[in-house]
Amino acid sequence: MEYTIANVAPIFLAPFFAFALNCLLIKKAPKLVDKVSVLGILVAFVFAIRIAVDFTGVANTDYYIHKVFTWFDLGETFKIDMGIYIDNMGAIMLLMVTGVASLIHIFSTWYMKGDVRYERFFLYMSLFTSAMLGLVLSDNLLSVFIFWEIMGFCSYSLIGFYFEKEKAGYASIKAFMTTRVGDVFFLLGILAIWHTVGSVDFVSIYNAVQAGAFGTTVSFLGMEVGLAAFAGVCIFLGTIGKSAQFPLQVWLPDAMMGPTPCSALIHAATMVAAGVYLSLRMYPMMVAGDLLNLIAMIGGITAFGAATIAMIQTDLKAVLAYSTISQLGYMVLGIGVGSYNAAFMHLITHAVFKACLFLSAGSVIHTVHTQEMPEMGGLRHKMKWTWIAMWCCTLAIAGVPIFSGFVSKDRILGDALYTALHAGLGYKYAVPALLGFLGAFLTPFYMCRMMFLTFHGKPRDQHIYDHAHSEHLKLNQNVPLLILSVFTLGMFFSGSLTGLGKIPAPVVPTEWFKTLVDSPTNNLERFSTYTKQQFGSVDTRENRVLEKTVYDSEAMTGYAGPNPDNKDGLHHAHVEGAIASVVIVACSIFLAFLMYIRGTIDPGKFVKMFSGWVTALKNKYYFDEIYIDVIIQKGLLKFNNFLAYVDMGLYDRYAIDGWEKVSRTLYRASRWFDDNVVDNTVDAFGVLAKTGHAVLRGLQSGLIQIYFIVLIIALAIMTVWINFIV
Amino acid sequence: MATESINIFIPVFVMMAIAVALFGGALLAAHLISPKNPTTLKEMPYECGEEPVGTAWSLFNIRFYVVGLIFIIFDVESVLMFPVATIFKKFNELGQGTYVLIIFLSFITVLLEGIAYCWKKGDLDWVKSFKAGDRK
Amino acid sequence: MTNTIAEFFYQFEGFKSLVEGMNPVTVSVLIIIAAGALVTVFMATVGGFGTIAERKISADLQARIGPNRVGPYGAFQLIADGIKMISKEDIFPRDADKFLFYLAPFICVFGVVSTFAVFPFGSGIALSQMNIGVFYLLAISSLVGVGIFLGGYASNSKWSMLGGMRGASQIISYEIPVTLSIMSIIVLAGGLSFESVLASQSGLPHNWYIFHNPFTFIGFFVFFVGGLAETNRAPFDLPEAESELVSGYHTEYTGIRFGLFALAEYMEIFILCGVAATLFLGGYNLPLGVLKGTVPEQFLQFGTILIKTLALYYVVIWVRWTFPRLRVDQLMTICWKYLTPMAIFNLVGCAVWMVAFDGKSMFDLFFGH
Amino acid sequence: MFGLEWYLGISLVLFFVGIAVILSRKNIVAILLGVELILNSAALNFVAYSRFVTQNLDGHIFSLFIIVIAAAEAAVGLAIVIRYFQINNTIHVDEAKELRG
Amino acid sequence: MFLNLLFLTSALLTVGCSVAVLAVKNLMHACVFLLGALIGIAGLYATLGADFVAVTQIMVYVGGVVILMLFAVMLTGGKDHVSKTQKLKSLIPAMGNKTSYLIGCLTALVFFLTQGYLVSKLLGSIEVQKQVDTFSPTVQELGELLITNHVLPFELSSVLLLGALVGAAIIARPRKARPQYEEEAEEHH
Repeated sequence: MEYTIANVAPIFLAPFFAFALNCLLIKKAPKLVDKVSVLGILVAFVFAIRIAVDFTGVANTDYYIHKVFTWFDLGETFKIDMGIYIDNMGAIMLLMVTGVASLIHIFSTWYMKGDVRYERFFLYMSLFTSAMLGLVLSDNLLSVFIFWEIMGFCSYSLIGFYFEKEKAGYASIKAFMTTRVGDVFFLLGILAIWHTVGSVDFVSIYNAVQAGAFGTTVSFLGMEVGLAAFAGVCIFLGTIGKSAQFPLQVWLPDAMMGPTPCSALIHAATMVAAGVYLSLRMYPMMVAGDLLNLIAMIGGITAFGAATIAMIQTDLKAVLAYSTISQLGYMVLGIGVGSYNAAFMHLITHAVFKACLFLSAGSVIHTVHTQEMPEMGGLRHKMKWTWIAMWCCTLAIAGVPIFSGFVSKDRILGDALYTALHAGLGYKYAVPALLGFLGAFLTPFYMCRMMFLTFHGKPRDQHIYDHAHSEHLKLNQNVPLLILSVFTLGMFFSGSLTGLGKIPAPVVPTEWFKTLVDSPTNNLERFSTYTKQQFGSVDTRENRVLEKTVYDSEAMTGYAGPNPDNKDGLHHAHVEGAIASVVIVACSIFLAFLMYIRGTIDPGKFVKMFSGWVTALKNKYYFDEIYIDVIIQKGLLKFNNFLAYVDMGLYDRYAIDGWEKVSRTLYRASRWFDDNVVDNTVDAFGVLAKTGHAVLRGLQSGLIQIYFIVLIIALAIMTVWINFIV
Repeated sequence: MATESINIFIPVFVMMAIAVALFGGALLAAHLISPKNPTTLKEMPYECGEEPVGTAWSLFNIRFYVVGLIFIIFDVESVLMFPVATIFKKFNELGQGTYVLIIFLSFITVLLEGIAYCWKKGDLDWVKSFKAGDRK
Repeated sequence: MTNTIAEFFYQFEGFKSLVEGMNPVTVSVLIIIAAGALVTVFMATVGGFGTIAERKISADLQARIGPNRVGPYGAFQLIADGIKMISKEDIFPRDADKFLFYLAPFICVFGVVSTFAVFPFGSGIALSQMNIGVFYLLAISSLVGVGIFLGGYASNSKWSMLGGMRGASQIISYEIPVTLSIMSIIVLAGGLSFESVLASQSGLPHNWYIFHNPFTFIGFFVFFVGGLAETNRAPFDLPEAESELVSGYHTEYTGIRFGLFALAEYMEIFILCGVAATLFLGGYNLPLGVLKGTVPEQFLQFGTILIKTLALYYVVIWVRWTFPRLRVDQLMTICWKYLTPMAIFNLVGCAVWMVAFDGKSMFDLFFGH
Repeated sequence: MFGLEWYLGISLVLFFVGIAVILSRKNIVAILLGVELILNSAALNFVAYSRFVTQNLDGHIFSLFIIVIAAAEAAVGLAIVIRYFQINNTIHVDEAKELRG
Repeated sequence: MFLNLLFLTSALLTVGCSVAVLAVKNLMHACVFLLGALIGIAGLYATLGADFVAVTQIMVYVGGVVILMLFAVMLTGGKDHVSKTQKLKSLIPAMGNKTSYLIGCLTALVFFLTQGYLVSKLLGSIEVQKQVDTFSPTVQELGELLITNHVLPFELSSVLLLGALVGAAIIARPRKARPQYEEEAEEHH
C-alpha cells in the first residue's frame, strides 16, 4: 500500500469535517446531524482498517509513516513542524479508537433518542473523536498537547451536558480544573524538552535520549534535578491528570454525570487511555529519568485503592468508574515494571471490554430508569442480550482465562512479579506487585457483585422491574454490545485460547501483538537513521522499514523492563503469576457467589468488622475533603487573600491613587491653558473661516457649467505655465 | 506573432459600403416605382381607428432603463474577459492554467456578486413596482 | 494563411498570371466588392426564401398547403413579394421624427450586412479572416437593437414605441448569455477568430464543441435560446407581437422600408444559425479529411455549413409555430434568472474543465489513449 | 500616410467639441454626451501614441480601461440624472443648484 | 491607399458627427450623431492597428452606452432646454451674456494655441514612427498583459463595475415619484 497524505489524513479529518458540517447543520437540518456524525466516524474507521491491515500484516517489523509540514518558521532557532506519525502501536490504536467510537456512535443514536440536546451531543462526540485520532496521529508533543486540550474541552462539555443539574455543572468544572493541574505540568515538561532538544517530535526526543542530551541537571526549587527526571515527571503528571491516577483520581467518578455513551467513549475507552498512551510514547524518557519505580508505585496504589472503593459503591456507573481507575492503574503499573507491550495490550483490551460494560450499563439504565443497584435485581430475564454481553466483559475484566483481560492483566502481573523477585533490583518493586495482586483479588469480587446485584436474584423493586421493557435485538442497541463482547475473547489478542501460547488458534497469528508492538528502548539507535517525509510525498511500506534488533538495556541509564534474554526467570515468573491469578480469581468469584447469590456469608459482617475502613471508603479516602479543606481553603485561599491585599491595599492605594493626585494637578494646569490660550486661538480660526466663507460662498454657485469653466480656465493657465514659464 | 495587413478591414469597409448601397438602391427603386398620394388619414399614427391623443414620446417605463444599466456593466465585464479567455488555452499548455483560472474566477465572482445583489434586491423582477405598499 | 477572400484567389496560378502587373490592393478591393455583392445577394435570397420557408413550414405544421400559386409550390412568391414591397406607397407619418424614421431601417440593415464580412463559408472562403471575427460579429450585430429602438421611437405611435422599447431591452439583455456562451467556447478554442474555433473541431460529431463537455452541451442551448431572443423570433417576438402591439416597432413602416426591416431580420436569423453551427456543430469541417486541400473540398464545405445552418433554420421556424409567446416579465426572468446564471456556470465549468482535463473532450477522456 | 499629428488633431477637435457641448447645452444628458466625447479624445490619444511612439500595447490597455470607466460613469451619471428628474421634474442644468453655497 | 481611405472616412465621420452633436437641436438626434462619432473613432482605432480596442468601442458604446443614453433621453422627456438660444453663433459659451462670450472665446484661443505649441514641441522631441499598413493581432498580447502586468487594475475594474452597478441600481430603482421629505415639508406649510 502506498501512503500519501490523502489516505492518512481522512482518519482525522472525516470526523472533524463531520463536526464542522454539523455546526452548520445543527440549526438548519437537525435531522441530519447524527447521520453525518456516524458517517464521519465510519469513514475514519474504513481508512483505519486499511492502515491497520497493512501495518499488522507482517510481524517482526517496525514500520512508520512520518509526514511533516512546517507550521511556523521564525528562523533557525524557532521552527515548529507539524506532522503525522504512525507506527505499529499507532495503527492498532487508530483501529481501536475508530472501531469503538463508531460502535458507541451507533449506540448513541438509540440511547440519546429524544434527548433535548440530541444534536449537540453528536457535535461534541465528533469533535472529540477527531481530537483523539489527531492525538494518536501526532508526531510531536505540541500537537499532542493541542488535541489533549480539545479533548479536555469536549470532556468538560459532555460531563456538564445536563447542565440543568447543579451537580453536573460542578462535576464538569471539577474535571476540568483537576486535569488542568496535570496539564500545567505537561506543558512545563514540553518546554523543558524543547529547551533541551530544540524540537518536540518523538523521534528527535528518542535520538536525544540516545545521545545523552538529558544527562545534565537543572536547579528546581533549590534542588538539583536530573533533566530527564524533571521532564519525565512533568509529563507523567500529565498522564496522572488525564488518566485519573492517584492523587488526581478524584474527577473521574464525578464525570459519570455525563451521558453514558460519552462515559463509555471518553471516560473509559479513549481519553483516559490517552494519558497512558502518552506515557508509552515517552517511555524512553521515563527510563532515562529512572522513574519506573515511582510510576509502578502510583499504578499499584491506584489499582488497589480504586478497587477497594468500588467494592462498596451502589451506583452502577460508579462501580464502573472506579474499576476504570483501577484498570488504568494496572496499565501504569505495567509501564512502571517495564512491561511496555503488556501495558499497551491492556489499554486495548480494557478499551474494548470497558466500552462494552458502559454501554451495557447504559442499556440497563435506559431500561429501568435508575442507576442504583439495590433497586435492580433479576433483570436477566428481561435483558437477555445485555446480560450475555455484560457477563463476557465481566469475565474479561476479572481475568478469567479465555477472555482478553486474563491475557493482558496476567502479563502485567507476571512482569511485576518478575521485577519484584528475579530482576535483582531489591524489593523496591515488591509493594507495587503486592498491591497489584491484591487488586486482582478485588476486581472479580466487585464486578461479580455488580453483576449479581443487577441481573441475578429476585427483583428487589418490583415496580421498577415491571416497568422495564423486555429487550429485543436492535441494530443500534444490543448489536454494538454483542460485537464488542465478541472481541473480549483473548484469542483476538494473543492468538491462543488461554493466553499462555499453548493452543494456537486458527484465525489469528499467534502472539502477533507481542511481536508487533515493541518498546522503543529495545533499540533506540535505529531512530538515528530515520528520515522525515514532507507532505505530498508518496511512501511505500518497503522504504520505511526499521529493523528490529535484540534487546540492549545497557544503553539506557535506568531499568528498562524485563530482560527477554533471561528466559528462565521470565518464564518462571509468568507461570507463577498465571497460577496465582487464576487461583485468586477463582476464590474471589466464589466469595462473591457465596455473598450475593447464596447469602451464606453476610456482607454486613465484613462491614462491621472493617467499619473504620468502610467509612473511609464511603468518603473515598477523604480526597475531596483534603483538597478542598486543606489545599484550597488553607493554602490557596490564604495565598489568594495575600495577593488580593497586595493588589488592593498596596498597589491600589499608593501607586494608583498617587498617580491620580499627579494627574489631577496636571489637569488643572492644562485646563487653564486650554481655557485661555487654545480657546482663543480656535475662536480666531472661527473668525477667519467666517470671513473666508463669505468670500468663497460667492464661487459656489451650484451651477455645473460655471465650475467647468473655472476648471477649463485653470487648465489653460496650467498649460500656459508649463509651456512658457517652466 | 503573425503580422497582418490592414487590408483585412477592407471587407468590413466594403460590406458597410454595400449596406449603404443596398439601402440607397432599394429606397431609390421604391421612390421611382411607388405611387405618392398622401392623405391626412394615411399619415395619422395607427391606433386601431381611434383618433390619437397626445404624443407617444412620453411613455417610458424606468424598468427598461434598469435593465439597460445592468446590461452595460455585464457587457463591459465580458469585454474585459475576452482577452483573458483567449489566452486561457495557451497558458494552460504552458502549465499556468491554474493561475489564469484563479484570476478568471475571481473576476467572475465579482460579476456574480453583482447579479446576486440585483436579484436579491428585486431589480431583475419586472413587476416589482406593482408590489403592495410600493403603490400610492 | 489567407486573410481575405482576395488572397484566397491568389493561391491559384492562373489567377496570378491573370492579374500580373496590376496593383494588388486594387485587385483585392475589386474582388472583395464582387464577392461582397455576391454574398449580399445570396443572403438576401436566402432571407427572402426564409419568408417562403416560414409560410410553407407553418402550413405543413398546421396541415395546410401554404402559398402555391406563384411558381411551382409557390417558390416564386419571394419575387412577387419583393415587387410588391417596392411598388407600395411609402407612407410617412405626420408626427414622426423624419430623420430617425429614415435612419432606423438603415441601421438595422447596416448591422446585419456588416456581419457577413467575417462569416466563414469554407476554409479560406470568408470575406475577411479577422483574428477577432467572433467578437466583431457580436459587436456589430448589436447595432440592430439601436435600429429597432429608433424605428419604434421615430414613428411616434404608441404601438411602435412599446415595441421599440421592448425590442431594445430584450436584445441587450439576451446579449449577455449569448456573449458568455460564446466565451466558454473561446476558452476551449484559444482564439477569437472563427478559424481557430473551427480548427479545433472536426467533421465528426464527437469533435464538435457541443459534445466536448457537459457545459458546452448546455451552452449550445443557452446560446440558441438567447439567439432566438436576440433576433426577435418566437417565442420571444414581443417587439412585434401582432396580437398585442399590432405589428410592434414597424407598425408605421410601409413599402420598402418595412421590407428592409423584414429582410434584415431574416438575414440575421440565418447568421445566427450559421454562427451556432460554426461554434458548436463543427462548422464547415468535413469528416475524415475528404478531398483535403482541393478545390472541390471547399464546395463541399460550403454545402456542409449550408446544410447545418438550414437545419437550424428549420428548428427556428418549428419553434415559432410550436411555442406560445412569453410575457415581458417572463422574458426578463428567463434571461436574468436562468440563462445568465447558466451561462456563467458554463463558463466557469469550461474554464475548470480546461485546467482539470487539459482541454480534452469527453470522447478523448473515455476512449482516447 | 497620415501621421501622429493628424490623430492628435482629431483628438483636439473632439476635445473642444466636448467642452463646447458641456458649456452650451442646458440638458444634463447632453452634458454627459460631451463628457463621452472628451473621454474618447483622450483614449484616441493613448492609442495613437502607443502606435507611433512607444510601440507597445500599454496604450491599448489604458484605452480599454477608459472605455470601462466611461461605461461605469455613463451608468451612474445617467442614473443620477433620472433620479433627479423624478424628484424635480426637470433636468435643466441651471435649475440644478442645490449645492449652491 | 486603403489605409488613407479608411482614415479619411473615419475622420470625416468623427469630426462631422461630433460637430453635429454640438449643433443639432433634438437631443435624440444628438445621441444618434454621437453614435456616428463613436463608430468613426472605432475606425480610427482600426487604422492604428488596435483591432480589439476598435471592436470594444463598438461593442460597449454602440451596444451599451448609446442605448442607455437614448433610454435616458426618453425617460427625461427628451426636452431640449437650449432650443431658445441654440444658434450657431452662441454655441461656445452660451452663458447668456457678452462677458462670458468673451471669456470663453479668449480661453479657447489661449488653450488652442498653447496646446498646439505643446504638441509641436513634443513632436520635435520624441521619435515618431511612420504609419505602416501592417500590424500584429493584439488580442493575445492584451490578454497576457491583462493577467500579468496589469492584473491588479483588471481585478479592480471588476470591483469598480460592481460598485457602479450597485450604486446605479440603487439610484435608478423605481420608487415613488417624490421623496418623503418633500411631502413632509408640504404638510408643514
